[in-house]
Amino acid sequence: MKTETVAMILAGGQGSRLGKLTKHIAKPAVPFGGNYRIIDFALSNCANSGMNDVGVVTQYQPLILNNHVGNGSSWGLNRHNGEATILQPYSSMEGEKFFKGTAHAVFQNIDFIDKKNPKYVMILSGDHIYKMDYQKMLDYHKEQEATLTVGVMPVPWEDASRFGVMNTDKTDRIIEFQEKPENPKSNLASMGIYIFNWDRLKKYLVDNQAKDRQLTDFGHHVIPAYLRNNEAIFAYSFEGYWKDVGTIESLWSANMEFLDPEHELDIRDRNWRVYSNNPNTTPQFLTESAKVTDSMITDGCYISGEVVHSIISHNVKIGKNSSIKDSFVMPNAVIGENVKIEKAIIGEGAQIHDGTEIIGSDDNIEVVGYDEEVGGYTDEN
Amino acid sequence: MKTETVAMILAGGQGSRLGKLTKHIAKPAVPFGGNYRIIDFALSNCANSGMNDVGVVTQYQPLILNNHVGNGSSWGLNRHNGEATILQPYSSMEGEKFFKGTAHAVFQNIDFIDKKNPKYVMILSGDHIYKMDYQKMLDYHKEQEATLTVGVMPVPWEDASRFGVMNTDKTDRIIEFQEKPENPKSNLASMGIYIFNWDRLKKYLVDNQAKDRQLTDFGHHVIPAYLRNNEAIFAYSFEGYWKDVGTIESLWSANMEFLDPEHELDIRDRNWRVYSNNPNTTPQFLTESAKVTDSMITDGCYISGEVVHSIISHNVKIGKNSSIKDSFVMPNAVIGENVKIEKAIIGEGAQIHDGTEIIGSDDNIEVVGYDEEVGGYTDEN
Amino acid sequence: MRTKIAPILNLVEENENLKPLTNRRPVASLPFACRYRLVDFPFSSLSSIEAPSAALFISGSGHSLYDHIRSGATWGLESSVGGGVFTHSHINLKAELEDPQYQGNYYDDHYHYVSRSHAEYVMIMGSNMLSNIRLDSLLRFHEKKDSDATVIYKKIKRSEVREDSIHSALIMSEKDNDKIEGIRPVTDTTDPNDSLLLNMEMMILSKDAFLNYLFKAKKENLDVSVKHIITYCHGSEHNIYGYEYTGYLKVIEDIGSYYQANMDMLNEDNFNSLFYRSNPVLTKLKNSAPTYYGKHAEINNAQFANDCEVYGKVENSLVFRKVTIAEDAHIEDSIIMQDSCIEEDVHLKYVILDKHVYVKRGAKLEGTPDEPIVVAKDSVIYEDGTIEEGE
Amino acid sequence: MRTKIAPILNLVEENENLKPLTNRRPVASLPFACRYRLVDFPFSSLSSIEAPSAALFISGSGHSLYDHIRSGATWGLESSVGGGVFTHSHINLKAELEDPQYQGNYYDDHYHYVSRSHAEYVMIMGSNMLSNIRLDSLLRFHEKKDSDATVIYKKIKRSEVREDSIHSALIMSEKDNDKIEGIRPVTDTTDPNDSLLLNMEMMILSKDAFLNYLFKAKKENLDVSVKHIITYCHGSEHNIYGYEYTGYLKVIEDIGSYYQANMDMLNEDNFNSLFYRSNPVLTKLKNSAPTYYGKHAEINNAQFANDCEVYGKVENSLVFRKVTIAEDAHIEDSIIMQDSCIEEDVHLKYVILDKHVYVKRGAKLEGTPDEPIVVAKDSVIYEDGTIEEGE
Repeated sequence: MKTETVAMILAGGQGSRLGKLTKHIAKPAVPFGGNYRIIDFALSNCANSGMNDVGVVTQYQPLILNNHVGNGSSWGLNRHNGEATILQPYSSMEGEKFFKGTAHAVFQNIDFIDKKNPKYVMILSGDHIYKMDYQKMLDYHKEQEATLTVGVMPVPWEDASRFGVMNTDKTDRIIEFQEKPENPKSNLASMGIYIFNWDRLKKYLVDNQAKDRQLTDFGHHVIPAYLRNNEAIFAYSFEGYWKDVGTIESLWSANMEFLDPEHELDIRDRNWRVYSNNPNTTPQFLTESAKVTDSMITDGCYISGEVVHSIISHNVKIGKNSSIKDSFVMPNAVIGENVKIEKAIIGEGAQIHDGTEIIGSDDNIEVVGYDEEVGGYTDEN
Repeated sequence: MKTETVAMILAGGQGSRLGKLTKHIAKPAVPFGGNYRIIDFALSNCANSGMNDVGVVTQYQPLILNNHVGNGSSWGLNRHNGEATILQPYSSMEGEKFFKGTAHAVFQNIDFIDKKNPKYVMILSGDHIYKMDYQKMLDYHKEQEATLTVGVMPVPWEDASRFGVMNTDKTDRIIEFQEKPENPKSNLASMGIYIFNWDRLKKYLVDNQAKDRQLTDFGHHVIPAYLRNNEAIFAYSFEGYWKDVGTIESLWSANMEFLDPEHELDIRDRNWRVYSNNPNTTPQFLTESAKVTDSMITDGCYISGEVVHSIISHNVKIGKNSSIKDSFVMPNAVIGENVKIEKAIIGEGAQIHDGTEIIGSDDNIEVVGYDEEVGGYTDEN
Repeated sequence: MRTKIAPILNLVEENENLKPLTNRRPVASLPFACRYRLVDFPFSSLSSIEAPSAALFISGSGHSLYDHIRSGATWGLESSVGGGVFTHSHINLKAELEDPQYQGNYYDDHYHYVSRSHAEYVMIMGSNMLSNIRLDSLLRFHEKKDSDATVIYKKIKRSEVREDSIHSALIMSEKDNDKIEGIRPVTDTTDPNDSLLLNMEMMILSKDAFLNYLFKAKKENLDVSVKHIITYCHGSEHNIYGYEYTGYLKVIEDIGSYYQANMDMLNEDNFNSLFYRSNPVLTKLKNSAPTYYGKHAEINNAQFANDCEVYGKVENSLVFRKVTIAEDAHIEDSIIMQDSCIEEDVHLKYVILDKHVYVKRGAKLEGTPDEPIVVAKDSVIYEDGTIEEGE
Repeated sequence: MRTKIAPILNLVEENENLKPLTNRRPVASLPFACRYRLVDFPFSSLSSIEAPSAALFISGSGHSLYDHIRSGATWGLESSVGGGVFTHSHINLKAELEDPQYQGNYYDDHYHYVSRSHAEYVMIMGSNMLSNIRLDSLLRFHEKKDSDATVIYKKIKRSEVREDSIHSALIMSEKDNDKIEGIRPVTDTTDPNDSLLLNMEMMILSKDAFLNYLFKAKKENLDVSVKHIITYCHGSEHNIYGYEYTGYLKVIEDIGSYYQANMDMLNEDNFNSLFYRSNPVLTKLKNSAPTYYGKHAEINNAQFANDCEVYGKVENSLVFRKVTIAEDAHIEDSIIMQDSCIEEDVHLKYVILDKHVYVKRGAKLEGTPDEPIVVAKDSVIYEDGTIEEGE
């Protein structure tokens, strides 16, 4: 079967607002929800939507991300007709090819896309938490005979000035784009999800490159260029849970929302599963002294303390008389005895020694970095 | 089981002496022997030697190479305890990380190696044709209590000045290294294969980096530095077929040697198999008008012409009354009717139209590039 | 697009006339065309529509079939996503079976597979109708007709199947050419030149229609087969249509038809129809080296797999993997399966060698086009032509 | 380092006393410790020494086992490199079997597997001796002793196995403590406090010794079992040694020992011995979500797999994947397998629920530590405690 659509997941960004959580790993590889990494949502959406040809564009600290995505087999994206491919900077006869922006990353990978020879290219971001049927958006794109369809979602009017906003006419055609406008004319925020007709987009990217005017970014350069040329750009409205976990606070609150068994993301829905590349580990062991309520615990955990309203990722150890509340603990963290943690994110492989207290607040979530050690002899002050 | 050794296959080079054959693909990905790419030999050596943790360092036009290596499953290198990982340029908090040389590529991937925490690091080149048991070299390295062991092979004295040459004492300890010496003191040529004790090598790479003296290349910088510090460097002599296919002529002649059923590389040896990532294709079809002697033909071929002393890779079509002699035809090439090809290399996907003649000589092997069209209406002159 | 389909491969197939090739393997495992097994064809059709899972029903242990299919990864049937391959071996046809314990499993296995599959459709296929079906076209036809059940058929001459063939033909409605009105044994047609619409024993049906049938089948102890489902549909209110297949077809029902199907591949039209005009045919990949043809090899209209060494003369024949043919050996009109070794001065004509047969220097063996000699797996053929059968 | 070893998994194991859990699965497929099946343990041992292939001999269809093992990729048994998994189902023990046709296959299958494997050693293992063996240490011992055959044993109390246990004990030489002098049934020992050296029915032996035995076994119609090979080695000139295993062991020979083995895992020492002190235990990965514990959940010394929802009280119990336990339900000293659903106000104590059991609101069920109640797959338990058995 010929490839109709290539999905490009842009996963190269650092996500610097996540601070030490993205020092050594790219944002889409940040752990989420006990058993996942952020990119699992975009990859699972691709798999569930039948978009089997996926390019994952990576650049910043990609080791863990690449290892996680592998050949895509965890998401069923390693078929004879469709596969996941990691795309990273490379060199060529023309020189070194780093990716300077979202559109530039696509420009640098024209060869990859051309090899698949698709009719459409779908641009996705690797760092959003949501469930979406991309096939429906593609159907809409075809129906409207659009050359570009932008995924949008209505946001509260008071928040609209924080987003790229799309003003549409009555037919949902986009007639204006405002990046973080002071006085938004619309509350339809761009989700950073685009469907392009490939031949058209390629022409824009190549022609402008030839004129030395690089179209570096989709929002800043490509959409305005499309608007200038009166292309058929349509807005596709998405209703449902969608979250950009770009800051410590939003990462923490997205996890707390995820924890709710009534949450609309419904992680247990067998018809739209979120896949991940899980480790082979032991069952979760809750000992005699454990007390666990309103929490998610993952395989490989050994829990002797108290856990309230928290997500504990795989292979975490929690010692006796420790208490974890309103927190998200990433995989392989080791928490000693008599530790108290509240409103915090504990990084992968962190070690929290006996007797330590880590107390955050709603406005100031405490963060312990990956492999960081807190308390104990090594850091006694 | 703990990782004892990480093997780093350096596959980032362009191989510019291969001309148009490496314009769009890296040298290690160049097809070889009908069913293989050059890197298959190093990867199969790793698999057969039980070196399961392999980093494949790519940089130049890596799309086909990465796709070929995948997760290493074709070589059995995708186990719970051992895997193949593609390492490509990336960016980090410290900036963009391109690889400026063999040692620099290892320096840029220190994080990857440290994660595996091996005792030894083996450095291999992705562009040599040979079969070698790396385990034996490692045993030798341990026996000698070396900090560096260099794989060497005796070359005819008259050729020695074309290589990096190792002068050894009576215990096989290396006491001098000469890069392409006019008057070689030894005929032991470096094969570009090294075993290092990882902690020692890492110290050299990091310390020198700190002093702003980059150790960019193993031959030019690292070995001299080791010699200056009187490290225990030993030469491990390899006896057997070994070929650097760095030029058109050597690529051609290596293929012609490979064709010989008595060749010492013995591709049919079940105890040391050369694995590859083969396509799923049809049987080879030799029609009524086919005449095939002293040749290798691969699955998916459709042969109606004459083939003498040649290697025909998979999915090649050869029309009636065409004759192919002393040539290497890469995969997916389409050769029309009444074509005459002698002493040539035909690139992947090339189209040779009816009636074309491509005649090379021992000194001047003809080359048709990938996807190139020769003859016919499109190129009639 | 991933298709909401639950395929059932009914591989409990008649194999008496295919012995000795089926002594230790089901029909589905029969080697074909140098590199394949018959089951690759339905699996490849399923792969093209991205079926996420498949249930296999096999008589006997299915050992050879399991080793071929493994996780089904070749055809995109991954286990961690979508379900993978569910295998049920030692299935007996209901008619042959009285023990209700086994019958319970038979229907329950079908029920559980289909009900848990999140599928909208059930596809039933076998392996003995060698063909390459575009299931996406079938699916479109099925949906356009708003059909409850659609059966694939091909227009053939009566002479194309055995005189005593166990297969059946469709009778179409006169009002609506696409509608199936009945079914009858092909043996009802006696003139070898007559045409008939062969029931290819492949069908797609809605999940509901399938489950309804299953309920009835369990009560009345019927097989889950296309033939029975057609009859059921007529008895109930279900619409049932026929979908015409026009590509290459061979009914593998005896040694003669098996031999002919292989020989058909040496004809370019048949070869292209089966391998290049529809779905790519995928089979389990094995690591292999190119085949080497020696300085005095003479080849005329033959097909080979990789990994052979050919020094002799081969005409109108098919040669599987890892076969060695020595100088001055002469193979004509034959099928040589994997791992066989043919020494000097051997002459084979109209012969089928099963896997791993050793033919000693000077041996001669000649069958006829209608009755090729079949040599069982692991046999040795001596110079005087005597055959020591493999264990 | 890749080991030159050909493992044979002899999974034709006594299962009468494990019914109904073994009604439709072999002992090797028994679920264990929330996420595993017994066969994961020998497979994980083999994975750690990077065995490139394995041959499985299974009685019955092995359906559940095939679906678990698939291509063996979990344990590094890839098909394109090294050989992969070779499966032989419907194997009968020789003693039970008179039909020489099947016997032929039995020995030939062993022979072909070992002779074609390029291996230096043959390893024989089963699944009913739950343990986690470091095969690299065994291999070093075997080589250091220059042994022809080395059998793994553990020193146990007579009371640790059934009174009528079918297993055997080793007798060591007085001169050389490591040398095996003989073998006797454990039933020869009557005092429950006596020690004995249990034959763990796992051994490594040289390829030659194995093939020699096979030749004799075929002639004399003997099973390929550790017991018989020990006897054979004594009759011939082969050196045979014992290798002591000191980690966690449980002989799974009846419901009681199966129940106890699971409960043993709630003890940290046992849990760590089996899972963390030796090879990592690998099992087929399934996509899963974390387990959710509700606002009023009360957990006390229990283990769970992912994908559960727990709102009630769980004590001293093991809970497999996709189990729901409603509020005010109370589970004690029980094993709840995959896909079970437990409604409000249920009370279970000393109960084993096989897969997919539905326990209705208010039902109470209580066994004893020695005789836990076993509820078969797909059953429904009603409020009054009556059990409607699954089909």
